[in-house]
Amino acid sequence: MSVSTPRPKKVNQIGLSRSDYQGRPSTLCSGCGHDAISSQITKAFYQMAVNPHQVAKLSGIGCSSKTPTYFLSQSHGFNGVHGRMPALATGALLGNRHLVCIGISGDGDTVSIGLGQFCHLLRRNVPMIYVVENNGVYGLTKGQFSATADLDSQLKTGAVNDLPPIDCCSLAIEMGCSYVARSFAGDPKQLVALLEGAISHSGTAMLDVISPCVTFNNLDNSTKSYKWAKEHEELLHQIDFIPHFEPIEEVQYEEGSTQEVEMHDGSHIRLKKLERDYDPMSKESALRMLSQTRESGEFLTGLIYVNPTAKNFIDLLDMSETPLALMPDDKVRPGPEVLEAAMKELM
Amino acid sequence: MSVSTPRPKKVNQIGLSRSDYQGRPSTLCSGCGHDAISSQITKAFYQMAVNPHQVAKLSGIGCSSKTPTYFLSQSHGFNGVHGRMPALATGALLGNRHLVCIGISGDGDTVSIGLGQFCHLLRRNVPMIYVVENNGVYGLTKGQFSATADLDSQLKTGAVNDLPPIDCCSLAIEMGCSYVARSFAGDPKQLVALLEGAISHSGTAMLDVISPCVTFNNLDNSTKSYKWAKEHEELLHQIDFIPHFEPIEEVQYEEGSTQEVEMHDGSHIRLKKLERDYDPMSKESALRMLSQTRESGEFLTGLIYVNPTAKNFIDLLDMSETPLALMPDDKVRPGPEVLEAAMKELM
Amino acid sequence: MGIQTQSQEGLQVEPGQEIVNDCSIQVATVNGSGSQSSNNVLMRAIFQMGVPISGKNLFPSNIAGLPTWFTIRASQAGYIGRKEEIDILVAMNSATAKEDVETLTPGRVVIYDEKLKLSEIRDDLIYYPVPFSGIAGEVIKDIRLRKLIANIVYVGSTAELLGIEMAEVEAAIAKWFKGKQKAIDLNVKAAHLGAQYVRDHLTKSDPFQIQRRNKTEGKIIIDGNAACALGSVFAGATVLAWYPITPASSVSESFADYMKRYRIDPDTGKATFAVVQAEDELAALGMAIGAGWAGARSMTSTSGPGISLMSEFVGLAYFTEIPVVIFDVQRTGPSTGLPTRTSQGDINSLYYLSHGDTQYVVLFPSSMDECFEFSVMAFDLAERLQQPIFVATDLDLGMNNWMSDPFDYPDKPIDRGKVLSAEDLERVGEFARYKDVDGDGIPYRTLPGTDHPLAAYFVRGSGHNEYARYTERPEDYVNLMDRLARKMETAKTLIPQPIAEYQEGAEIGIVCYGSTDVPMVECREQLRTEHGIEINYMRIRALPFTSHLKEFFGRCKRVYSVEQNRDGQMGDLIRLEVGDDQGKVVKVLHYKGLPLDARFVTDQIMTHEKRKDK
Amino acid sequence: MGIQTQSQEGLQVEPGQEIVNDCSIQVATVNGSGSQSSNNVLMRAIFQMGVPISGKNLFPSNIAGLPTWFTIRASQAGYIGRKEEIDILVAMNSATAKEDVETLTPGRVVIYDEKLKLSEIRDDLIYYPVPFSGIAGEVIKDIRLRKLIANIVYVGSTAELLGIEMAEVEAAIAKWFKGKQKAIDLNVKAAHLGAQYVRDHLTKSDPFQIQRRNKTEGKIIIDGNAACALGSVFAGATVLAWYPITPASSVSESFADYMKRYRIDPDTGKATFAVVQAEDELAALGMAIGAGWAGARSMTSTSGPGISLMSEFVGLAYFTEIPVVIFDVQRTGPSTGLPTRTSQGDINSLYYLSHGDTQYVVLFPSSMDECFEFSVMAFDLAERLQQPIFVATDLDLGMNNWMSDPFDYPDKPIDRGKVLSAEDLERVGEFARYKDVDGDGIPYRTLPGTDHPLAAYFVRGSGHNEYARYTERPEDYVNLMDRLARKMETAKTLIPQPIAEYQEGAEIGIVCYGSTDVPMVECREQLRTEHGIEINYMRIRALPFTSHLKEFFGRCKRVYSVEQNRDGQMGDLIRLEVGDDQGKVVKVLHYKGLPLDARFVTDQIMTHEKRKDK
Ligand SMILES: Cc1ncc(C[n+]2csc(CCOP(=O)(O)OP(=O)(O)O)c2C)c(N)n1
Ligand SMILES: Cc1ncc(C[n+]2csc(CCOP(=O)(O)OP(=O)(O)O)c2C)c(N)n1
Ligand code: SF4
Ligand code: SF4
Ligand SMILES: [Mg+2]
Ligand SMILES: [Mg+2]
Repeated sequence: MSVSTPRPKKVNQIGLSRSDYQGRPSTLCSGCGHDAISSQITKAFYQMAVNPHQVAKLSGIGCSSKTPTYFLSQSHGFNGVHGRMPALATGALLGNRHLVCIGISGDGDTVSIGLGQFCHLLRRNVPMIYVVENNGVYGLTKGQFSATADLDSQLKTGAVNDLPPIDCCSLAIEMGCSYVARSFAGDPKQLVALLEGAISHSGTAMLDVISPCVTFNNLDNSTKSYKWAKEHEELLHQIDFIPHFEPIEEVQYEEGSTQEVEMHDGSHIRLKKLERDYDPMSKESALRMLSQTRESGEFLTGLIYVNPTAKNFIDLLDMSETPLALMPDDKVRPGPEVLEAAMKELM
Repeated sequence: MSVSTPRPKKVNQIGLSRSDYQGRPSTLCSGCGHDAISSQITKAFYQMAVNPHQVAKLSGIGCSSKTPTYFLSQSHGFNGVHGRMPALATGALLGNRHLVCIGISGDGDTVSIGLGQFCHLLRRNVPMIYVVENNGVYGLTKGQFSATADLDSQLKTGAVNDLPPIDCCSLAIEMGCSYVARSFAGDPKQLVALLEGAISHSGTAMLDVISPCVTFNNLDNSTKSYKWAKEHEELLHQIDFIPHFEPIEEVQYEEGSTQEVEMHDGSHIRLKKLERDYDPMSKESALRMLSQTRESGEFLTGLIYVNPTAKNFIDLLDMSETPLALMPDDKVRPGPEVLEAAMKELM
Repeated sequence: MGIQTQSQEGLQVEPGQEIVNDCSIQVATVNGSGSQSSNNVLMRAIFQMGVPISGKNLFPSNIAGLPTWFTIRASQAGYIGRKEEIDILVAMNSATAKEDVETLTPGRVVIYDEKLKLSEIRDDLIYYPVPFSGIAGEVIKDIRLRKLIANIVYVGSTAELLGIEMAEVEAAIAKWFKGKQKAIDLNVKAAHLGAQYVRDHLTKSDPFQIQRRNKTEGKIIIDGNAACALGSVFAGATVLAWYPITPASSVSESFADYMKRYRIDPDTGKATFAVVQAEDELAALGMAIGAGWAGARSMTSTSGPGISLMSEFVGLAYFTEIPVVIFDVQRTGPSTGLPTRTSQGDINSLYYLSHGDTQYVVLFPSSMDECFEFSVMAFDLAERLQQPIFVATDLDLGMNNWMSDPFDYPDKPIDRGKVLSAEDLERVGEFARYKDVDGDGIPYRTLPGTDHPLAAYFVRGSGHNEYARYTERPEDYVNLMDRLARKMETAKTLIPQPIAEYQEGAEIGIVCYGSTDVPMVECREQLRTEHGIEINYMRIRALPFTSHLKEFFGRCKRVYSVEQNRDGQMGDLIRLEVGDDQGKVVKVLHYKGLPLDARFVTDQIMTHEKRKDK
Repeated sequence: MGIQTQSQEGLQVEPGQEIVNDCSIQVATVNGSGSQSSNNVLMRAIFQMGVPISGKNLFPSNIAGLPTWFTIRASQAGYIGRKEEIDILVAMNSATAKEDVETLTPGRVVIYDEKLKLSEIRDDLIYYPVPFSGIAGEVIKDIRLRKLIANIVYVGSTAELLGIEMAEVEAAIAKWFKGKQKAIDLNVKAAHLGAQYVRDHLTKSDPFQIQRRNKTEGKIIIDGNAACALGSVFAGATVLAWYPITPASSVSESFADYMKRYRIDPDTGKATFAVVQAEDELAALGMAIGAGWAGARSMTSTSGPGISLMSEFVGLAYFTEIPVVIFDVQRTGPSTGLPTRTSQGDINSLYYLSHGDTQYVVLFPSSMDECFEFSVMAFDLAERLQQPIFVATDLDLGMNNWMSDPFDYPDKPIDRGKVLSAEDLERVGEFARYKDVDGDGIPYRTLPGTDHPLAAYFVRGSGHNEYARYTERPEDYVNLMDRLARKMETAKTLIPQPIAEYQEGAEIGIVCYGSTDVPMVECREQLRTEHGIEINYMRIRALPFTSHLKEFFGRCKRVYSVEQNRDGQMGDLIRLEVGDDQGKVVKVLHYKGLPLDARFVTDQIMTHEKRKDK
């Protein structure tokens, strides 16, 4: 642990080194997209200088859901049951509103068995990061199609998918999610920026990250393979993230070439326009863009929709600042006079 | 039953009278929107001359889910468990592909506990009618908000809803539903046309029918009340349905004033344009229109989206014409030689 | 006068004999007709006369328009169980009036709306026709309101016939309509007219009387769901996640109401609680578990179908050792079953819930004060044992009206169990989440957010060793499972012990739990007075069993295990526990969906006793 | 020569003594390394030598890179249970090699990759170092393929050392790589080089031998999941709805494969089946129930967590009487538990699943032919009884390799149960869905779509009377529940009866079920030969119990109930059933997650026997 080991040169805002954010060794297949995501999560939390002790990392069941063991060893982890992480995470935040919560799930965990809870989590805008490590397949059960597999996409087993995919991003927007992004395990630079943005967001931040399953779903004609994703990835914009504790340097960009989104915690997301002229703060254009690219078969990544000011579930409940878990007894057990009064009413 | 009772004058294509489609007396509150829907269902099946013995009517749990008892007494009914009707209906159709299947559900049954199954049913395009009797509240459990209650909408209990509603129609389109309509229990003419269209549709036909709960959610400031719905209802178009067994009379409409949709079974849906110029065969415009009216607080009814040629789940499975339930034994139990061969391979 | 002896042959009374403070009054109406207020007023009026009462509502599983029966039992002997025989029928529902009248035994009383012409049905009853709606019409013109008012008219008439003081009726009305003066005046007026009519047009010819006593001084009337909610409030529960279901909804709804009143922090004006209506029961329990993990005192309430849906999550909490309290207000299963009927059918489900080797602590309150007390205790047990704790009541306890002594304020401080703070960690210098440090099977835990390098651990529903690391090693698994079993042994020292009452020379025993206990006082009285049989009585208050059960069996020749399900679920658990004494168990099973009545049990026992004698 | 007597002290053999056809070979590799083919080839080669074998794969709950152990037991005595002691270790995994070697008992054999230098660890073992990867390098250059080939090299070496004929190795390779000539040639070449190396560089100094016998003539090798799938195919199952879960997935996947081959209608080219991968277990069972209602023979397969999720729906099927078959391939719980470890922990869950009073027929196959036979039977029972039927196997039966006689073609025609067609309705002229016409508790049903005015009825999970109408009447409910109980009585006459083997003068009994039966032949042999104890043996094949169990207890002084869970779940059900004999039950519980081995049971029994003697 950082304090006991000689402090390495490079440390973050709160004096912790990158290694303080590392996890235990992965037991996933070498080359698995999920491992790439884990290291970006490590990096993002390090760079954002989040106190790991304050972090709650939760997951469902699946190869993806194993990954919370592989990052942030100093954080509190909960590997729950299949498809039900949203409920556990919601409850954890009810119990302690100050937890920085990140949930990891797979496409099967999220849109097959977990679809209902996923939608209701988004609808409540529970303040957490929700990462879908999307490989279009059930990895841990050895390669059956999940509900995100694209039509006609083919598995190593030869099976061809004949049902339309569920698009996590458009579904999330439909459900009122306030931070919706798509990325690719093979695009670390963008992914880490999107994760940092997610950390600084006050509501649910849903990241749909294409994360190839090298063992079961990495054929070139699979839309969830490295090759396909690399070849088809199109950046919606170039993303830079400026954390709240760093000064925003005063660079001059040509009129309209960039857009700055100020996040809840004072951080900024700077979007440099590429081909498209895209405004991630409009639901309608987000949905239109998603359906168009779905038709055209493009694989578009970036910050698809954000509403930095949406009220989150905890605010809605108007709870005390003190986490409920830490309420002193005298705050949670009313006095004898209260019971007496209640009894009187019933006499 | 029709054959035993003296045949009344008026009969339909298959010689059955309206009474042959009646159900048992309702036990719902008098004035409940659900009862209004039941009578339109009765009417639609009568007018479409569906053989009631071939009909399977299923539901979940709720006041709405009780209604299958109140129509089509000669049809086979299944009142299952809460939120799981889609699975039962899907299974029933796998067992007997020739069943004409109608599922009745409530907003709680569909988008609270049943959200996951609802979405997966739509995604599979299971050939059935799915009616959401949408009152924004849990009637049978005495008036708690459901996930379709509009923001700030108020219950009789005084409770005010503070979570965004789930829009069954845009969600259905997002999930790939091939027939999406919205109607109002207080608009029998439109409702019966939409139901007839649904009967003639070959995939999942989802009808989101606003159906006021007079006991718990009928305050004038509830968007699910009779008053509000009546005052705010806006017709997307005027709908006429021409069943396949009736000639399409050759009326001349002025250019572009009407649109005809030919359904799977040869029936036609004729849409007469009103204010809007709206094409129900475009997903994108459907989604746009829904989000716009959601913003503007309009209550838009009509056929929102239809794709009459979408492949349904039964076709996808490439099943025999003979219902699996009725397969003769010699078709389902391979002969001894087959077992022997299988054993040989394992030696 | 004195306790009447009931029997199917009808009422045996000498002419002129009075039956004082011992009758059951059944009001037959339709639901949604607003009879709730008048039923309650009548019940309270008797209660305020100092006569013990209980009120049971038999209602359909729909919202309005179907038959509903509200039964008030007045008993100065303090019998508050259901009684099969109805003494006084108030027939307000034309749809059921005929059948209601036919099921009465001879000599009983029928108060009814003139229009119904019930006296023609049979001539061995005492009839009091009253033009309820007519009288209501005098009070109010509005047709809809008239219906409501007609109800309060029968209260007046009935009160007059039974000798209930109008002052008490007025007081009861005032209490129900808290301060709504207009409503109060209307209802008082109607009640008086109802009484007036009786005085003017009818002469009393039945033996039933209500006379003032002092047996309800300082008592309260409450339903079990409210009592459980109140208990949870004083247990310091902070997170409730629930999904509506009859008959459990009012546990959560009352809790929410109480919280809004009592648990807004005066300093900040903010809530010291969170109540979430989840999308279903899986999510409800999941949220409660998440909150329990985070360190909040969390709960959910449900009934049978919800218990089934919670199976997977409960197993997770058992295996990962997360505190959570689950209220199961049992209704009649299987499946949707009879949602508005009572039962004790979930015993096996609760005790063995979820796949694999699992076992849970289940508490069985059988009175209002136990609903309160056990609810408080449940949260201490959950955090002490780091396990899901079930509080099992049923529709009868949960939704009916019960008289009770006021609840005692918790005498013990809140027990948060074995939680290590950052300071503790600093002091002890090591932490193994799943290590049995104290030998009681209960490990120590830290709460997420604890700011100490040693605090973090990883919860997983898969195999884990003492350090909460993933493992598939046989010895780790066995070690874990054995400790979990040990924990159940520790639980036995913490849960409420059964209550045993031994009678001099009694050879026959009765074992009960939950609401089944209610009619047992009366039942044992019947066995004593009618058959001269003394009974050793044991009331089980929790699972797992403790030594007392075996001891009880040691002192009985035969033990009748009485419960409200088909399969005698608790009876079998008892048989497993008592080993060689299992042959002593005789099951008495009541599974009609109606609350248990003493007579049923007495008859069952006597039939069996007689059979044995032959 | 002859059966070796195993013991922790290690191998007792006189110099030069041979141990023929009685050894267990453990291959330690990492998963995802393609060792599956070579392990299978080695096993098959021995099998083809006419020596009975069993192959057990101990694998981690991940996809690649973690330790995996494949154990082949060769036993001409026909013992196919697990054996604790490993005789021959093939150490291919550097990560575990040291520990693997350390756990061997003295005198055992280690075949390993030279590089690992294992001989340094201890000196009481027999070592055979072979440069596997080196040799593989001679066959193929590609590094990735070389890994795979290295595996087949150890097959050659091991075969050579044990005296397995290369011809059989070649045959096994050919069978595995069905027609893929290039692969076949590569592997054959590698195997030969592996053998060659042994001939050239090593001298055999261990006693283990494989010699040709004729004990496997005409036998098959299969896993239980495939056997259940095949049974379902020949049962005429038409609808499968499932959700993937280890270790049950391959029931459904094999079923789907078989269906594609055997159940495409030759006349139409269309499928006479439907297989749906549902979104979760709730939906999977829901679809199966819907199909069962429609009249199709439907099924689902799952494991513990899925069983918990299916609780609510199973109760619906029980209460509405809809046929459906549910395969539970048990794994180690609670919760996610050890997904790749075996267990019999779901007995309580299955028997009492869902809230309210419920009980089910559960079948317990304990061999491959019973997996097949019971699967066929399950569909007949489901439709005959109109109930969900559970077929309970476990990971050991389901996923491991078993030798078996070929399966017999079903001798009975398909029994669709009591279904009324339109013609029947026309004839009988009346229909009450839930009426006990025949007195066996089983009513008649019609199928949706039956074109007759009398055919339609309304299924509901709420209260229903004989005509399937909604009801809340106590007498209707009691009537229904009693009939459902009666149906279980009828079930007892239809389910497979237990198998009892009585020994002359035996006083001690053993009761088993499912995979626990496998090592019992060996266990009883050990008790006889090593301790002179004769055993009465009973193998339970289904729940509910039938009279045979009581009879068995009547003939035993003491009965050891052996099963693979912590709580002795079946043992308790047995105690409930045998009443006053319950004291005879002694539980022997094995819950390490590993398949049960005979020695464990023998030791447990003897410890208890000795304790008793004192
Ligand atoms: C209730 C339940 N059903 C099924 C399983 C088996 N199971 C484990 S992981 C998994 C799917 C995982 O797929 P995904 O979420 O996409 O994760 P991935 O392995 O692809 O990363 C399934 C079905 C389970 N653990 N629990
Ligand atoms: C598993 C389960 N949970 C809860 C319930 C209780 N319950 C019955 S109906 C219902 C909600 C019905 O609401 P909705 O679907 O909108 O139907 P409505 O009564 O409004 O027509 C609930 C929660 C149940 N029957 N089963
Ligand atoms: S199976 Fe696929 S998803 Fe799972 S670890 Fe391997 S590569 Fe990753
Ligand atoms: S409660 Fe509401 S939904 Fe239910 S029947 Fe009455 S009006 Fe209809
Ligand atoms: Mg996946
Ligand atoms: Mg509703």
